[in-house]
Amino acid sequence: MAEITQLIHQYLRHNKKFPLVFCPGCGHGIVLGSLVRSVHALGLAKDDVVIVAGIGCSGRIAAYVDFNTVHTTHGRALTVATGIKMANPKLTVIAVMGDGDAFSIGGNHLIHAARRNIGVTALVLNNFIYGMTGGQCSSTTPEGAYSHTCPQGQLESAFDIVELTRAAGAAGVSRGTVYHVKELDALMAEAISRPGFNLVEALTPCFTQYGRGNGFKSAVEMFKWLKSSCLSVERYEKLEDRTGKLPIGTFVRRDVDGLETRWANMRQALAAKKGGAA
Amino acid sequence: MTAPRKKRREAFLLGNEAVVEGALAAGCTFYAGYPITPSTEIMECMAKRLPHVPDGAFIQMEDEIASMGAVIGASLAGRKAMTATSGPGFSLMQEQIGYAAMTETPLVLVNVMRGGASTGLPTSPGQGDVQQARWGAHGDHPIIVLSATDVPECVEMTVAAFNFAEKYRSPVILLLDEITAHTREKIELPEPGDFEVFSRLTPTMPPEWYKPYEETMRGVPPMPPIGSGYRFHVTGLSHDPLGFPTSRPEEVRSLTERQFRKIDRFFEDIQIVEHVDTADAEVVVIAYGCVARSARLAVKQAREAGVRAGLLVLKTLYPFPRRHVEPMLRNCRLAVVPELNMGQLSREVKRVNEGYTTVRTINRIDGQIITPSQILKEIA
Amino acid sequence: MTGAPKDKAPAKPKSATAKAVNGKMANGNGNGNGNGQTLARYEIRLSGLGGQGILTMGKLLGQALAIGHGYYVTQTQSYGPEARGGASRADLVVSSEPISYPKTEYLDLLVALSQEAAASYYSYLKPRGALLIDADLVRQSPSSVALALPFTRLAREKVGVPQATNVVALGAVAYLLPFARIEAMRKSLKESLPEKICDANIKALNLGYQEAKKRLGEPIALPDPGEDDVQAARMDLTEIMTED
Amino acid sequence: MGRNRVVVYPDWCKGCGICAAFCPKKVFAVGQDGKARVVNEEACVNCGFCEPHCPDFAVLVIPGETDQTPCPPETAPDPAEQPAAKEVKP
Repeated sequence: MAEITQLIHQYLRHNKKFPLVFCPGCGHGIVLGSLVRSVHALGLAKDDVVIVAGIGCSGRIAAYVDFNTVHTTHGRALTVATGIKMANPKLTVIAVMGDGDAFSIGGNHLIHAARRNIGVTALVLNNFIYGMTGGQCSSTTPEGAYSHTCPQGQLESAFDIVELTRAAGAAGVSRGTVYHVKELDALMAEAISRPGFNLVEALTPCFTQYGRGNGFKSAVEMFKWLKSSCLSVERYEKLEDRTGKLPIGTFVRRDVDGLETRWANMRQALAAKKGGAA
Repeated sequence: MTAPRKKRREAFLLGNEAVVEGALAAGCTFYAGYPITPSTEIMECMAKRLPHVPDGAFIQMEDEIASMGAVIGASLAGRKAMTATSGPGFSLMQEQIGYAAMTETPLVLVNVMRGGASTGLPTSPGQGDVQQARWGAHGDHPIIVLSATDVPECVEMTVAAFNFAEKYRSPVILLLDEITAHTREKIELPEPGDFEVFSRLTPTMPPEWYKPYEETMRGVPPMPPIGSGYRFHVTGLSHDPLGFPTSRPEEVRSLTERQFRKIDRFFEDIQIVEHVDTADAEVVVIAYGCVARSARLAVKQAREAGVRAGLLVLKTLYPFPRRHVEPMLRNCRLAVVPELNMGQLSREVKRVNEGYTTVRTINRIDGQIITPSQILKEIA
Repeated sequence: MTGAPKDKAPAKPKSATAKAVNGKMANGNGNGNGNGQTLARYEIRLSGLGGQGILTMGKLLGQALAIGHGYYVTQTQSYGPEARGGASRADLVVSSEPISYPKTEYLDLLVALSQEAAASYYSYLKPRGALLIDADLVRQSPSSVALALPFTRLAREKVGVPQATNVVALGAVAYLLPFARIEAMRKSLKESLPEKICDANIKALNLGYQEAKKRLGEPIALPDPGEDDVQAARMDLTEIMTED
Repeated sequence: MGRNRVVVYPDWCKGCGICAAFCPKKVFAVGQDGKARVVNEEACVNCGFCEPHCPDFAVLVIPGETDQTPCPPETAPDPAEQPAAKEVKP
């Protein structure tokens, strides 16, 4: 087993200060580990992988890992990722975002990235809250949950990320959790290798800003909650009473070319036409 | 000029179309944008041309914020990239302009100024974005702002914009106005070799020794394209020479100071102005963009009427070319600054004036160009 | 216009030849060699309704004069908010000298293809400026000496393409302008229009030219260079120009 | 059984307690210093839970020679576990 941790150590930047900036029990480090393992499993070279992160806790992941890393502005990770992918389609571009990044301020970019199917993997670390700014509700905060900006309980509904990105046209949509790590590894590897735009939502608890205010006694309690309430989509669909249960797994698999590929094909067709005419 | 030369290809183009000619001549291979009047022809023309340019890529994004994001991404991946916009779109881009300045990402942004605040006058000229171009993004940051007065200059100044962006690793804003952008004039189409074209320097040391934001002789660190073996961190946070976030006062200070110094140091190279009859002038008109054209005629007419008038056309607006403006203010009894706003560049002129002379402004904000006769009235 | 050299060549062209490429000097090559006519500042406004092809007409005319004849030309435009039906106009300034102020100030020739255009822009004509109108669409000519041809009817009936109205008018303008050549217009047309519609448009251009020759008498005389009231008038027009 | 070696790097450990809570053999405990420590190394069956679940990459299991029992699949909900909090749907 030692190879798991040692492998990750090989992918960390040795000139960065550790431990990670995240709070004790934050799942972000687990997602980072999962990301590294899936990239490693796919045999991708460090030089060919670009991590484009947004702002917030999730945005800090990029600095620790020895890929090409870009820490962008809040919500705009997908736009920069789109530019990189169009400029150099050979690169594996992974946009790492939080729920605020991806679904609130960057919601427009998300649906358009899905619609145009740019060949970028969106890894969304959903912790149901704005963590870095100190615990304000986000567009994934469940109805009824508490935060500093909904001290009486959230009145708004949360986004259904799967249905949102499915409707927008994404090539792949999946959800995993930081408790179900092996599955998360597999989901991520699948998403990175499928052409077009692929979204992986990773449920990762934020005890400091979300758990404490919503009845969890510790970070461990939140992991136990993930363990007990999440089950594979196949089993979820067979349930009669789905109250409090959450499906994980792959929800959408579409066979489409990434925009960068369609662009390249169009250029080729143009060149052929030109060559043929001459 | 007398030597016979090959007949060059000519075209009767809009200023906006000439920008595209300049961009392609400068080696631009990436465009991302969002349509907005009166800059849209730049985007449409790029959409037609880039599929035929080697490695060309074009993408219409969902908004101006996304356009700037894509341009930044493409530039990080090694492309010469640009976008164009106008008024409201320019406001949306400000956050990303600041990011590009902080991360020292070369790019060219053409802002075709239209009239009024907010939606204002979409099809009329204005020059109300001058101060925003300089200070629109929050926080202290250096930036280069250029302008052009006519269609041939749209080609030249776009090439200059790319060259400065690449040389100094900086976002460069080219401010046009609706009139310059929508005037058709003849240009001779640029051909390879017409212009000296600069490309950013890439590191020449082994990757392990590369420090992306290190102090160098030029103050401009080399910049490898993403994916070329130099793995480093890019962030909008204040960062140390390795590119990692830092809040240590001495590191933050030295980063910001270097960013300013790299532009200040090459001040002479960056400031582009044109002197028209200024040698013996006692009255000087200081103008830019389409208004400079009216000023040309006004100065000519003033000369014919016996007034020793001169014209200083500013093509670099920032860093403000004070070394050209200051001697004018010292030697002339009157300086006239006509512009299509309530007084934006004139603030800079007044700032460097320091009591030398009288500065008179002509301001027009009704969506119409300042006419030569309006200027003539002030100088004759 | 400018005697003094530019303080700094922006993009640093490599050689003197290259320097001229996009500089103002370059445009001087062959300036004023149209028909050997030297033009001071000749101002044309093409106007009508959106959808009549006014902007295309402006581009074709400007291109012919700039590239075919080698004049300095600036062409500017203004459009109504609607793509169809709104007022539309294209302005051209033609000169043997580099043009400073790119907009028209004081028209030598006004082409009006709508009643509204004729009424709105007539006051911008110079005292001896020429007015060319669509005989059918401009029912009330503001001037008794207006030159009139039924461009729209000619396009519809003789060319069979109502959309070619603008090119029929262009043919007439090519005849009326003493410094323009019809061949340059033809070339401009061929270079700019898709092949499919080129023949019909060449036909329209020739028709406009022939009709003008037949019915409109001599080409317009150029203003006397010695005329000095123009300058004075220009000064006085500042106020009404604010609307322009 | 067990000659597996289990290492915690105290510098990187933040004492979140995940390893201690979920280790099927109770190998770990969180000490007074707020860091995880190995208290029952001999019991380790190298099931593979702790390493990928440590958010700080601070746990290392160096396998010994003995037979290894894999962990049950993670998606199988433990019937003994009750939801810790009120129902929450993302």
